Amino acid sequence: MRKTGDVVLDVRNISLSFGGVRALSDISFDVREHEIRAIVGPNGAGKSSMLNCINGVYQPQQGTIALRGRTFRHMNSRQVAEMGVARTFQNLALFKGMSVLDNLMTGRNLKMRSNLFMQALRLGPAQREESEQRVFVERIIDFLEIQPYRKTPVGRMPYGLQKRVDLGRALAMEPQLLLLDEPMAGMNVEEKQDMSRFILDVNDEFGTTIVLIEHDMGVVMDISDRVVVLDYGRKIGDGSPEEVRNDADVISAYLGTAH
Amino acid sequence: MAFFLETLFGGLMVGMLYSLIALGFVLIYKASGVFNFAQGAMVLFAAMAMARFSEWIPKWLGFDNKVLANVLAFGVALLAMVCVAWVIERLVLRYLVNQEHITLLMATLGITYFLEGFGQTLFGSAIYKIDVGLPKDPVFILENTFAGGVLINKEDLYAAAIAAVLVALLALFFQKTATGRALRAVADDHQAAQSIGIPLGRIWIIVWSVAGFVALVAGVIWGSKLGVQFTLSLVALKALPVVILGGLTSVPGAIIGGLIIGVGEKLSEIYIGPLFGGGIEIWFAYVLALLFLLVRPQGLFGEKIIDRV
Amino acid sequence: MPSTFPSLLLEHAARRPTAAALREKDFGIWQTLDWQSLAALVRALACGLAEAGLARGQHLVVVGENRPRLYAAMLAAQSLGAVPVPLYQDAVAGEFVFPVTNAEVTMAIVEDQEQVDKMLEVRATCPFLGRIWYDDPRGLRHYDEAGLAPLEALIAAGGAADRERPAFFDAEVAKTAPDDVAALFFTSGTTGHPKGVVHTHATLIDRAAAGARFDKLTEREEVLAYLPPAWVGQNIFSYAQWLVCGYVVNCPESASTVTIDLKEIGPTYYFAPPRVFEGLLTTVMIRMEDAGRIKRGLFHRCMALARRVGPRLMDGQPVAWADRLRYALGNLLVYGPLRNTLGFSRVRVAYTAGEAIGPDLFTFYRSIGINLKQLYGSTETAVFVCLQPDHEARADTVGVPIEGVEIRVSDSGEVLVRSKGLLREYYKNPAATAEVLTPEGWYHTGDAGFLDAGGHLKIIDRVKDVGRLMGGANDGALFAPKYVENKLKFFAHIKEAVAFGDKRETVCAFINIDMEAVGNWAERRNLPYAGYTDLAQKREVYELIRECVEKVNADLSADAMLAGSQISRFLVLHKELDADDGELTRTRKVRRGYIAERYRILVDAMYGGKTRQYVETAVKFEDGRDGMVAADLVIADARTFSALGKAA
Amino acid sequence: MLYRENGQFKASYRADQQIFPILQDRVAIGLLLVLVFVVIPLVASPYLLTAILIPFVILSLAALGLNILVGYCGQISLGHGAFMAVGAYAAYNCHARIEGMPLIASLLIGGLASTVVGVLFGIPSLRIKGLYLAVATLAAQFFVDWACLRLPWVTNGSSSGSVSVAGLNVLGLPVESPAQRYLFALLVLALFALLAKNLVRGAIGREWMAIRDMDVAAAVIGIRPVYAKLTAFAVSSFIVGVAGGLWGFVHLGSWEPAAFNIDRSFQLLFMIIIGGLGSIMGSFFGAAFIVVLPIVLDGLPYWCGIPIDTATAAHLTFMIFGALIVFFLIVEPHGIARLWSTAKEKLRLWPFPH
Repeated sequence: MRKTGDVVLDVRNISLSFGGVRALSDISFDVREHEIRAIVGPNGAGKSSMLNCINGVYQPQQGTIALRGRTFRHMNSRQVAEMGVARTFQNLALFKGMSVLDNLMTGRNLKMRSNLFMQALRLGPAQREESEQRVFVERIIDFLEIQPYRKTPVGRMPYGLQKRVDLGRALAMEPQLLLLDEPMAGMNVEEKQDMSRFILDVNDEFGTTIVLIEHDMGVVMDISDRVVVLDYGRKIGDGSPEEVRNDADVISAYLGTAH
Repeated sequence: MAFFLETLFGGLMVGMLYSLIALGFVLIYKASGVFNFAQGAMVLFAAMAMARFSEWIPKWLGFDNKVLANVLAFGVALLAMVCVAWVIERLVLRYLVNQEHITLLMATLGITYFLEGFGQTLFGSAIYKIDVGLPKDPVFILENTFAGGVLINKEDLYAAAIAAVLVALLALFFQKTATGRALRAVADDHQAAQSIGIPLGRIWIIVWSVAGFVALVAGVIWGSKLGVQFTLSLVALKALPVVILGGLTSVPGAIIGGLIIGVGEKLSEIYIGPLFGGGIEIWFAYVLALLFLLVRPQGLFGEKIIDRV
Repeated sequence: MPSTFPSLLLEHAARRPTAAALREKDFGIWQTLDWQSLAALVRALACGLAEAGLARGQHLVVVGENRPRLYAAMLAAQSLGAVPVPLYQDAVAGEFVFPVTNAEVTMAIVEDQEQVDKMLEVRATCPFLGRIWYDDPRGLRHYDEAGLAPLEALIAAGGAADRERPAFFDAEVAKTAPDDVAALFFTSGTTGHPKGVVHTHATLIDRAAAGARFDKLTEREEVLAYLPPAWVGQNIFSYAQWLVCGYVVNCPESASTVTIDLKEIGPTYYFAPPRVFEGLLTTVMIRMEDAGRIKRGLFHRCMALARRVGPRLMDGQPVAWADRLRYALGNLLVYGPLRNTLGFSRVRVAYTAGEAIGPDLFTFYRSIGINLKQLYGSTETAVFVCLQPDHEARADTVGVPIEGVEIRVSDSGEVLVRSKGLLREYYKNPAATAEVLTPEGWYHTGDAGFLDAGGHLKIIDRVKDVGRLMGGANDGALFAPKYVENKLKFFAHIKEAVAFGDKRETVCAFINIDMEAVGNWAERRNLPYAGYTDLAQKREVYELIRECVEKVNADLSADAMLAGSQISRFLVLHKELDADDGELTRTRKVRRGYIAERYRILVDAMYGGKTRQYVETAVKFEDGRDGMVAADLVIADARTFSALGKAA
Repeated sequence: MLYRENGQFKASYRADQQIFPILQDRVAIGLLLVLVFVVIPLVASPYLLTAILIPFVILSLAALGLNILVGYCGQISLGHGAFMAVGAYAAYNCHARIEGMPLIASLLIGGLASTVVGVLFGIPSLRIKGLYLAVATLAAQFFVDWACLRLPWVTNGSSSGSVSVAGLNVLGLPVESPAQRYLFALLVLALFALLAKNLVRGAIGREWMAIRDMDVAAAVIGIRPVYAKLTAFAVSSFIVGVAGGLWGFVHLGSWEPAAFNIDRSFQLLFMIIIGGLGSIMGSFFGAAFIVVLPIVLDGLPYWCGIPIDTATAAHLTFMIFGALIVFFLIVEPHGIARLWSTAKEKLRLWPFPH
């Protein structure tokens, strides 16, 4: 089993609402280094909203989030990204118009330094930078086994592979903390197996800490170290997969309704 | 002071007409999520139709009765606008359902050009007059309040009245009638509306027809005021800042916005304009709206936009 | 010319240090390794291996796809006078056990996790397999088995050792003599244990050079290495001849990108067994099916013209100028683009070998202007025995004996070969060696054949397979199963065939349908089916196959010698014959004897005159699981024809 | 069909990332350059140059600029005519007020002025999207129209904003004859096209497209919308500004604000819609289309022998443009450029359909 380190992400009493509608109320949980932390719960339980709070897309009304010691409530996505947090999206948020390569390269933009003019004139440094980043991106392409699609516009790829590209784009940021929003939604068994393998490999090869939202309880039980269970914006369970599986509220709220 | 009031009233009058056109935008935007850039062109087209038919019909039918001519012309023009609405739905909207706003906006740009070209091919491109017999003589009000009183153009009064009535009617139509409610449903979510069996196509035709009707009225009033000419479609562009100010989806917004813009630009023209060498009417409305946007992106009465991920 | 592979390497490194030696598509571009850096790599590896204790004459197993560093490993072993033993990367662990034990292999250099796992499995039974190095560390971070290390470690250690004893490497290379053993190839014999074929530097280089001279190969050739390096064919083309000629060998990015890589590289010298060409042709035809009517029309017109004119142009025969003109147009419209999309624009010489190739298939490629030729040879002969000269390619012969080769046909009709390229022996198997090598140095190919008028060798079948019918109408008639099977396999719809008849009255056959082709055929007739077994048993499919069988019978009847071999009954097998089930060799040759055993019940049913037979078969799935396939097979009769050849 | 790509493998990322990776394309482009730079100036008639080619070249440049904003960054603008005006008048001021100001310098300063205005009106794009932004840019259009008419110092005191320039030269070489003016404009276009291409295939280009395709995702991977959008506005309006300068100096020679009114803005927008949003090549196609079509429509009736008066022709042009816009938005939202690239793909795969 993976050995997990000390707390890297600590979510304290987060509450979020949209014009009166409560999405999250008083959620707290922590994530330890190198672990795979799952957030489960029925649709509309506020799972995605939770991620959106963590990486600064939404601003929670109350509560704080501590990321590697730095505590904040309002932080914009840029800052979060700079602190090594990457994220994938539930319903593919790829850059449709761009090739796989460019999608991944975009993930490297934070690492790129050359300015507008150097790029316009394609001066040495800019050119070199492109190539350097390309090398890194190619490693990811290799890692995710999507070599044949390198230059295909993502729009034209099968759904399962698009999910992989989404993961790849996140990996391109060399994240310490990776937020995965239903990475296996709408996949067939085989694709799910591949994806779980990739997630485990990422966690294992790069030692990336992973927060994972997933519907498929089976997968969650298999690959996650600890699980948070949300229901209607409330936290109703937290612990190892076994504990959660046997928790009464969880069973009634979620497993009962699971398909 | 009297002068100020006169300007104020003038502004309100113009504003009322702005709101009238703006209403067209709002209607269509609510129902089909289309930011109908062509509203201006529709006004122009309607006005031309009105103007020309009121000349032609008597010739064709060989009678000489202004009122009758106008009534018939109005009817025909209205019919024309309905056809336009129908064609637009058939040939454009149904193929662009659920496209991005930008795409739709550009599509309406295309429609604008087509309508302008088409209108001028049909009705010619000279300046035409519309005379629906609105009295033109000025009146003085509040004579006992100010020396000399406040001069107001009667025509404007009528126009404003008509506009006001129309606005009220539309507001009612939206809030009360079944179609109105259906329209609002459609606006909120196309698929959902379809799924509960609201016939999108028909709704859109209705809405665009209504918008056409509004355009016609606006066209008639403007036309009889300034004469029917190409610039009309530019004047109609003024409705854009109005809706922005009022909020794209709000009927009352359109009205208030119209008044604010109308008054604002008149006053500014008189009191600030000279500092810049005048003529600031052209842009004042837009810049006003723009500045306002920075403070409140969704406009006065618009709903807040949340990005879902 | 230098006489060992290491010395060849050093010579290239000295003469053209910065010329490209190997390319591998990796991380999206063709990473190029020039001769001097290759030499440096080999040097490091060699020193490392020596440090690890690899001694002269010992064996080093090399398993994996074509990867530059695996090639370097083979060279490294050879420079120490040790012997690389390439094994098939797609073999299951069990199949490694014999070679490893037989050659007392103590060290292995493998490609990746998959191979490492197999090796560790093997090690359970062969504890002396002490050291294993892997090229690709993916997924191996947590392996802590003893003696397992990444190749980098070996290279690093080697580098250090080399700095200590700079003279060591060159001394070792110098010590290596042409007659030292250069490589050990295990031939997947159709029966029993595989045999280790021992080749020296001299034998391999001699043949490689002869072949190179025959086709005037230069150092400017480009070769794509995509077949198992353990197979002598690939090994000769992308290793022996590579070092002899000094051309560039390109390694594809992954199995799934071979077609793309082929297109990018555009090899000038190409080699593939018939099944590869067959697969290509099938995809061409299928893709053309989706084309618009006009385009398809154009395509078929052009192909018709090509069939008529192309081969004659290829053979340098006179062609009417009108036809030349038409062909030129076709070349602009179809052949050229087709060659481009297939990746053959630059092919100067292309060879096929291993099994007989269908005439249609063969002419297709020649007709679109690809210089496809056949050659004859085997692991034991270091491949090059007979080659077809340009302009003399035929579908039914395998070419003329090339320089340094003598050919004799024994009284039993067996082809005997003598050349400098023959194997030295079968490793630790004198008996087998004696069987095939006469004291006068003749090698028994085991093939029945003859030299035709034009001096071209024509192979009928394996001698041991050529049998005789017994009793019945054609008593004593010659029965050449392979010949028959090939004729069947030449139909796109038939993937494999197994014919029986030796010592029997009539000939019967098992048929394997080609899933892709027949599946496509079924879809176009919208004939629903639930997987292979179901499709195989469709009545329509049987009709389809029956036609093929009867066509075969028809032209068998034309040849007096073989008229007896006409097929009277056949059945379509419920499962694909599979190497994992031992039914095929790794080179996809049918193991007739084994199949006859395994499916005795079916054979008996056919000769017993039954019309149906229920059968259950154990199968091994790709993921290694075992399973059962059961079906109730139909047995069909086929029309046979009276032998025209026979004089009444 | 014409492509022979075997053996064109890439051994370095530089080679892999070049603009035209395929040899045959490089050859074609080479020939094209020879044609436009050498052959055309020698053979083209003054009419062809002044009436078609020069406008085409300059409008291509403008369309290119607009395409960066709309096509690549997804920010609509109805005010780019205004940015052309800013470019033209700013350049004019340099030219008129500062003695011996080199032409190129004036044009570049024009571009810079336009950049400033562009960024100014681009700022709202940080708060507002799509439709709202359209109005914001419209504000720019009307404001600038007005400024050019009413603010004397903008037009160097000339009445009603009509100004003129003469005796242009670059580094002593005259830019007078049609051929000279054509070559000068073409040179500028080629240069900017190259720079633009470099930008859109580089990091910044990816940021723009990311914002366009999925702004939230873009933000999450650390792209600052502010920076991306404003750079897009800046680059876009700079190029358009220069184009404006060229339009005034090289094409018109003497002009008034009307040359850059809202119809110009629409015209530019139409060019990129028809030509192809998010495609450098598309900008050229679009410009060519918009320049040539009216001329054809004017000419056609005569050639067919059914002469119609120019007014009607103009109206027809309007209708056809309108119809085409809608047509393209519905049938091929990526415009002619996409048709082109599909055709090219077909050629590469020939004889296979896919």
